[in-house]
Amino acid sequence: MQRIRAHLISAPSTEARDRCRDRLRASAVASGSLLALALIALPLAADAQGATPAAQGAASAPAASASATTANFAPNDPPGEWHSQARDYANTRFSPLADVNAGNVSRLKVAWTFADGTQNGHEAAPLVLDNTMYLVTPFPNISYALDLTKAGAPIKWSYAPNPTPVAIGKACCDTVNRGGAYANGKIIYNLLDMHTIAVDAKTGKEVWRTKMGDVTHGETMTMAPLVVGNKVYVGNSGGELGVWGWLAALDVDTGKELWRAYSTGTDEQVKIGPDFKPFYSWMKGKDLGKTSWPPGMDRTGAGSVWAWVSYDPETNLIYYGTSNPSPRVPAQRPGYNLWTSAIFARDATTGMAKWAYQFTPHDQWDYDGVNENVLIDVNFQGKPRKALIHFDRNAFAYLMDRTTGEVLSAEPFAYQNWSKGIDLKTGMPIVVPEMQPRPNVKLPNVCPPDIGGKDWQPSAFSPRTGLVYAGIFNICMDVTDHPQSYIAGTPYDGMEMKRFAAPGGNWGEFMAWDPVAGKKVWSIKEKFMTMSGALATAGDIVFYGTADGWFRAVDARSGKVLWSYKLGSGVIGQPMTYLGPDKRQYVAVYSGVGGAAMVSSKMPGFPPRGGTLYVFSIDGESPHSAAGMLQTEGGAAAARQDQGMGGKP
Amino acid sequence: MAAVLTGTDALRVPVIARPADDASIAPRLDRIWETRKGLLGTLSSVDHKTIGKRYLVTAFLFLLIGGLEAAVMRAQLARPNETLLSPEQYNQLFTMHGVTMIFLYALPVLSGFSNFLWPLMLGSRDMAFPRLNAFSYWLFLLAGIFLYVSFPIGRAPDAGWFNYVPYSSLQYNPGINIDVYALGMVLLGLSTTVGSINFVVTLIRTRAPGMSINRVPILVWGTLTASVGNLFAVPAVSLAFLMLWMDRRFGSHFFDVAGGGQPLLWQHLFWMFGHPWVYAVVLPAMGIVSDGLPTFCRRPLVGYTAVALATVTTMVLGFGVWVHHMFATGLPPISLSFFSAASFVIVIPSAVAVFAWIATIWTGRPQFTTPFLFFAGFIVVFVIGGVSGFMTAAVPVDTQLTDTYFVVAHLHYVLIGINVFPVAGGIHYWFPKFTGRMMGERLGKWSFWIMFIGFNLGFFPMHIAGLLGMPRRIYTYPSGLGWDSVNLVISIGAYVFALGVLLFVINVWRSARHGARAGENPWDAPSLEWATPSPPPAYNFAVIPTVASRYPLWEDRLTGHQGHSSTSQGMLLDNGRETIGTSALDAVPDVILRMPGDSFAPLLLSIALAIAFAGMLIHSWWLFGIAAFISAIASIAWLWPEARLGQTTEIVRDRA
Amino acid sequence: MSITRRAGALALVGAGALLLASCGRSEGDSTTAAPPQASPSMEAIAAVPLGDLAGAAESHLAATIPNPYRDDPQAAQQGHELFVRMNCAGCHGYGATGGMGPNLTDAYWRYGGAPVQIFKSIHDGRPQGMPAWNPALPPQEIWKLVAYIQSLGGSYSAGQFQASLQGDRAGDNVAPEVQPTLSGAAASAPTAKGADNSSANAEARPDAGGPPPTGKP
Amino acid sequence: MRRLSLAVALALPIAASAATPMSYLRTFGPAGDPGTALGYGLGIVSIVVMVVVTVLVLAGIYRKRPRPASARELTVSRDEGGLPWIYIGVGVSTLVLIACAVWTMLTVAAVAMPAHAAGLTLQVNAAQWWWNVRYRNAEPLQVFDAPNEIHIPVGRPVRIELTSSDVIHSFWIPQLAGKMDVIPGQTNVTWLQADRPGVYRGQCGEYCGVQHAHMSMYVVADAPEDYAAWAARQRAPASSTVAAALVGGQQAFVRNCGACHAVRGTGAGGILGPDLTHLKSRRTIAAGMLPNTPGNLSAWIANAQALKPGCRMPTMALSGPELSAIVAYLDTLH
Repeated sequence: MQRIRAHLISAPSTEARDRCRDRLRASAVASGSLLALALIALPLAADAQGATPAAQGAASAPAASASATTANFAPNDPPGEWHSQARDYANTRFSPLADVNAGNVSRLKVAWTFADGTQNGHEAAPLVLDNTMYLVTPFPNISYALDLTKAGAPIKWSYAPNPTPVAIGKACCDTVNRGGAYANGKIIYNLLDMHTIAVDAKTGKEVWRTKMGDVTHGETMTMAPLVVGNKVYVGNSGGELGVWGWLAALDVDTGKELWRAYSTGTDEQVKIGPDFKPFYSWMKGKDLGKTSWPPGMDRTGAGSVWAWVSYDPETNLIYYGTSNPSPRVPAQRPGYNLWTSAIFARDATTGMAKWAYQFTPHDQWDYDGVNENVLIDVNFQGKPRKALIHFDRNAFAYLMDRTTGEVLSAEPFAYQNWSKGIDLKTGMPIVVPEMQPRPNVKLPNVCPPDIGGKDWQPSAFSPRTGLVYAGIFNICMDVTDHPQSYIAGTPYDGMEMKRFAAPGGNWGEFMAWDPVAGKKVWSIKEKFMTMSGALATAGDIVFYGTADGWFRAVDARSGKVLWSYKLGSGVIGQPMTYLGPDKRQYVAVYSGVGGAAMVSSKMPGFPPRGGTLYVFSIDGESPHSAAGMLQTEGGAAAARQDQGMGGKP
Repeated sequence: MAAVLTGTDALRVPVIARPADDASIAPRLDRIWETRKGLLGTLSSVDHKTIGKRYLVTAFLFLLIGGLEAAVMRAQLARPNETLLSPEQYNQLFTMHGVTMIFLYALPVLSGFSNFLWPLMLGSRDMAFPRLNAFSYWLFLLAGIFLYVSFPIGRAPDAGWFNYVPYSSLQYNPGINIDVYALGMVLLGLSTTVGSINFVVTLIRTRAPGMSINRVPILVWGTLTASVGNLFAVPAVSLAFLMLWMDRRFGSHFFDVAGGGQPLLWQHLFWMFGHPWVYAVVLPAMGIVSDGLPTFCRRPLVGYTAVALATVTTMVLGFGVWVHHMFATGLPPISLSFFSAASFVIVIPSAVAVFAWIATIWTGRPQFTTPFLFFAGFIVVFVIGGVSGFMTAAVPVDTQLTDTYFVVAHLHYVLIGINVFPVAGGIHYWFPKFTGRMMGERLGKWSFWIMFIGFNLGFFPMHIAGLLGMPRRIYTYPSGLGWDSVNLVISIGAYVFALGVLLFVINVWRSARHGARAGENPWDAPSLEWATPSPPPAYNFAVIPTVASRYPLWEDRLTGHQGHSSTSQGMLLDNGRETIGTSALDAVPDVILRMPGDSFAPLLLSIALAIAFAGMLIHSWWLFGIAAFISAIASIAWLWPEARLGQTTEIVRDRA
Repeated sequence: MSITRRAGALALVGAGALLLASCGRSEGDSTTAAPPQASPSMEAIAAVPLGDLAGAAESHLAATIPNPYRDDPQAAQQGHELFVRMNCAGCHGYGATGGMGPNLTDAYWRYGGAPVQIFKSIHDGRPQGMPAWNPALPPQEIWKLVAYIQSLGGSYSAGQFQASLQGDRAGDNVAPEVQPTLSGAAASAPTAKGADNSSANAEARPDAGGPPPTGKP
Repeated sequence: MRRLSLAVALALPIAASAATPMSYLRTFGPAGDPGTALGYGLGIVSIVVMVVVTVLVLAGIYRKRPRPASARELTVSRDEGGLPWIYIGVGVSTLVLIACAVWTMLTVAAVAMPAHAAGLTLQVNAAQWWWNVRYRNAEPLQVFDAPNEIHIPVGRPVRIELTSSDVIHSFWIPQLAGKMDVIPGQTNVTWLQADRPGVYRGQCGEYCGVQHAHMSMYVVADAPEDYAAWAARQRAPASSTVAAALVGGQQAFVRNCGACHAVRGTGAGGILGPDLTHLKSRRTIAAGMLPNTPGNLSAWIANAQALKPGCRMPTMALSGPELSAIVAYLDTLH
């Protein structure tokens, strides 16, 4: 058993060994249904609830010396603060705080919690600045400011924007929100009903509100905006409802829209100009966003932008991915369907595209290309490269040169059987013919499923280990395509799916990936999907959560689980860490299962919904962590009593 | 033929008697074999002659019902854009027309002939399994009623007799229409199978001593071949219908594309049964002609051996041609070519039969009786149907002809031509034996000519409609495609033909009451059944006849045979219901068969099975359970060993 | 011989009559043509209030409008086809067990589970994103969708208009004070609540309605 | 053999003219001609056999014979004679059959594949009771759908891939080629070619439900340049700017019909029914059942079930003015 598992997750190999592995996997899958059932039972029994799962994989010596892979951590916010979801433009999610380390991480306790009163998927991370924590909830998208200086972080102000309930019926995958961003004294975030708003950080009053689209046509907004300089970059979601995907830039102070770049359509609509130089020839040509579609279908071709935008200050380029083409039934839209399931590099100021690369041409399985692009500088095959690492939904980890769009390496990081690999010369995936679904005929055992080898949950990079840490899936599906009519405001996808665990029986996995070598260093198997963001800290600790509610801290180098804590509901939020007014390091994460994790909601042991923020510190200490008695003018006595009862720092 | 006498009764010497000398034989045999009078006797009778007549009457009843359905369809198709019927009504009608004619008339009517005539022709007192014979009729009657049970509430099967999936699957036909058809066909399949078993064993074991295999009439060869064919073909279609019913009601995916099933599997299974079945419904009829025509040509059939072997060859090849019904389904051309070649080859045995009949007429001296007219008219219609079939055997031509009215013309020429005409002639010919009276010759000739002219006027233009591109199974057609006048002619012809059939039925009805009394052998025919009184007594033969040639009653006028057939002297076998069992090839007597008496078990078992299938139809499992239990009881009662029937008496064959 | 011939004649006459009678009454052609029973007028449907929302007048109108296709298996099958082809499956799931939209197979109905209430939910749309299908689907097509949903077993029968709003289930225990005199008990309500149980099919108790899941067709 | 069969064809009373559009006594393309010639060959053999047998039977019955001594007397004294009839008859039949079988195999080979590769590929999807035709092209933007009326360039082979989305149908244009069944779950491939410009009618050949009778289609063979012009027009979306008077009609159309029918360029995107972007460019509506006139169109929309009972088009609950507005708008979709 050990040998097979080792083999499955062993390092990538030459073409021949690839084929051999595929054959082994194919035979494993072929006899796999019985085997898989046994395997599911096996881990279930063995993995007693909450026991820290053993870290599999080669706990070999720490990876290459820390110095090789680095990243630019602009805008270098103060180490104790957290101004945007990814903490920096490069999307590294690395915190320089090192107070929590392997030694004391096991003493982490709950300092305080905050329930925001909503029950849908909590995918956001809190923001912290000026000793204030800012939160954004899923629908109805209420924003809160909590005063960290006071005991129990009471609410400073809260703002309810009241988005229309129609949006509830148009949000494909739960009425979620991936968080806000702080800029120029304002908290900027998107409402589900296609509005972007800015709220004054001090007073909680609305500064501006911009309508970006018509929710009744099936468009919604769930992404976290990225603010660079005076521009706010936002995009729409609704790949399932046949929307026309775009990324727009708004002025940070007035909210006016400066420009909007569509993902499909003519070059003018997609803002492709003369200096657009895609690396691969099959993406060169005029109006490819229109000619790669049957007539008229590009206007309802999706390519929506609903996840992460990264920015490279040196080249002034922003990088983001586009969603799957619509409808999901490939037979209805012959052609490559550019620029869906692709990555764009655009000039941050003008929005003109510099280069683009399509991860899955003519996508047939709903593999969006929206996952985060972590900008790292690597030493690849002897030459220093300004690169980016992108774990795509099609289960391939792409290391790309972020200046030219060249694919340096593309290795599968999760179990997949839709492709024989990516041809690095042409950048095209080699599709397995039998894996192409035909209308009205069930195609069994397609891996990865529609939610991919990894979904939007962001990975983290640690310059100290040079590794990227990410929660991934181990799932397959039976799929049946039903050709769909386009009826505005109704789903335009047509994929009927039944998902089940891939060989190994575990639905999720948390792994460390060496971007240069293109292989998995260690991985932790989880019974449920690991759909939370990852957080890497200078203390060489990496935090992540699981869909059934475990919040774990692991050693960044060895992958050994050092600490686990069971939260109230499943974790699909993004952990973050900050420095409190008492200069103590706190780690915060939302618990509130929802979103795509609901795919396994029928499995026994799946947690109920929830909406609580947990903040941890060493020994649970927090400012005046005493009983928070009423402070009266002559309250010295009360304050003293505070001291008396408080635990020793 | 001396039998060795031993002490015990184990070896019993059958008494050789001459009925003429001992007047007490006839009444004694009568008392043994006569069925009780009244309703109880009717329901429990196992006399092959009663069952034969019931088959004939019930089959003719279904023929008339099918004819009515056809009449209504032709009224709808007489003019373009006719609105007499809604599409659903038309689809139910054309399906029930097909099902009724092919399943409830074509084979049952031939079973009627064979049940009545075989024991008489073979010189036996009854079929090998008398109770099984009764059971096959009752089950056929109940299956017929079962198939019509949903007709009055407008939910009759409506996917054609071929019932192609996926139109007949639950998604496109959610009502009980198709369940009625599927379960009804499995029930009917039971009846056909047991009937076929009965015929095969009767042929092998109960022929009169001396009647070797090359001396049996061609009707016996025809029915034997049809029965052996059914034993192999009917299971295929029963399996197909069972799989369809499970697909519809229990979520299996045999034919369901979404679940990985194959629609073409149904077509293969259906036509593997379909083609042997259409040969099964024509070979006995050709046998009727081969036995009836020589009588009216005053000479034995030309090439008896050739015709007998041709009959068998037709059925054997019949199992190898089924894909010619599927030339347009996109199967690879190479496999279509094999089946096309096989379909060409299968014409040869039929050519043998045709030229044998022509030679019999040419070298004989025809007597212009009504049966002769039917048999002669049959030959012409047979050849027209045969050659239109020959045209569809060519793949490129068939991709134009298939599913058009050309094929409708072909199938009516072969089914009416080769089944209805010989049956009409056969009824005229054996009417004296059935009822003891002759059928009216004048009305007979009128009914023949009206049927013949009406048939050709009605169905030949269908070839033209087919060539003009009119597809099958359309409830109406737009004007201006050149189909209007040809359809009007077809409708008129169909009504004339219906008039002819009506005249025939009237002739049967009147002759049964007022027809002239017929003697033993009104037509001076050669075969053994004409040596019994008209109508024959319950025991058929006072003594078991011995046969010495192919034409027992013409031995005085033909040379070239040793010894003399005799019906005046033979084994008496009056110790209860007995007949003689003989060896397979040379019919040497080797056992005295004790035959079971009248019994209610067959009727009870049929009713129980029908109720069980009704329970399955309406998914009431307690009803099914009870009925299944009763069936078990009935079967046990049926098969309960009776000392009286113990086969203890063996005749040791004389080794001299 | 004579018995069988007389039986044959009788059967022939009977069969002929049977055949002609059936031609007239054949209603097998109810496929997508007009529904077998008369379709209710749109005014009657419009008069059915959304339900006893806060402040809305208590519904006393006879809301027992049955589905005109209620026992036609063809309609339920075509309703299923419409459910997939009109993108309903995209929100409510391919087995109608819920997704973006609510689960339609259980007995929990936010806007009422009686056939006419389901019809109105489809016809007029609902606040949380359910589009109004009124112009795109004519009434008899919507009734087919309702027939399909009824075949899933979660909906209430036509007469259980009140029960579906109040979440009453078959065989649930009824507190003494709401015993059968319920129809008159709500003295405070000006209009007798019982009016609505004058429905054609005599359900045992007006409000603690019969089993919500209607029998499989 | 070809000249003989053609001569016979002309002799036959049913001349292949416009009066019988579905007759395959004359075909106009290499996919059908070899089969037609073979058909005539086998037809002639059949007629000859019929005549010969009828003559033999009649002659056999009415030929002169010596009067028999008595009615009982048989015509032979031994069970023999007449066998030569069988040997000769069956011998000749067998020779004829073998010849026909060989000719058939040659014809099967001739019509299996077109002489040279087909330039145009059509993906024909049969659904209960109409045909959708997708004109495939290497360039995705050149791909377009047009229902029921198939246009092909004259003189060039066209490859046809057949798929079904429900039951078994059969694609059959009698005057161009034999029929090919459309089986759900698999893709059957056939081909046809029109040597003469013109309109060829076709109809579904396999029983497929209540409206099997009204599931017809037309193949229009155009000169290559006319075909290219027609295809270009079909690719263009419907003009989104509509005359003021028709805006009401367009909106009513998108509202009422957009869920099932598509008109590219407007919000209507339904694929359950035929694509109506260029409805007026077609000769017929309702799968070839009615000529495409405004009168027929409004009758069809108002009560489709009356004209084609059981078809999937529901009877729309439209008021008079709404109906005429929609028909007026549809009239502009050339």
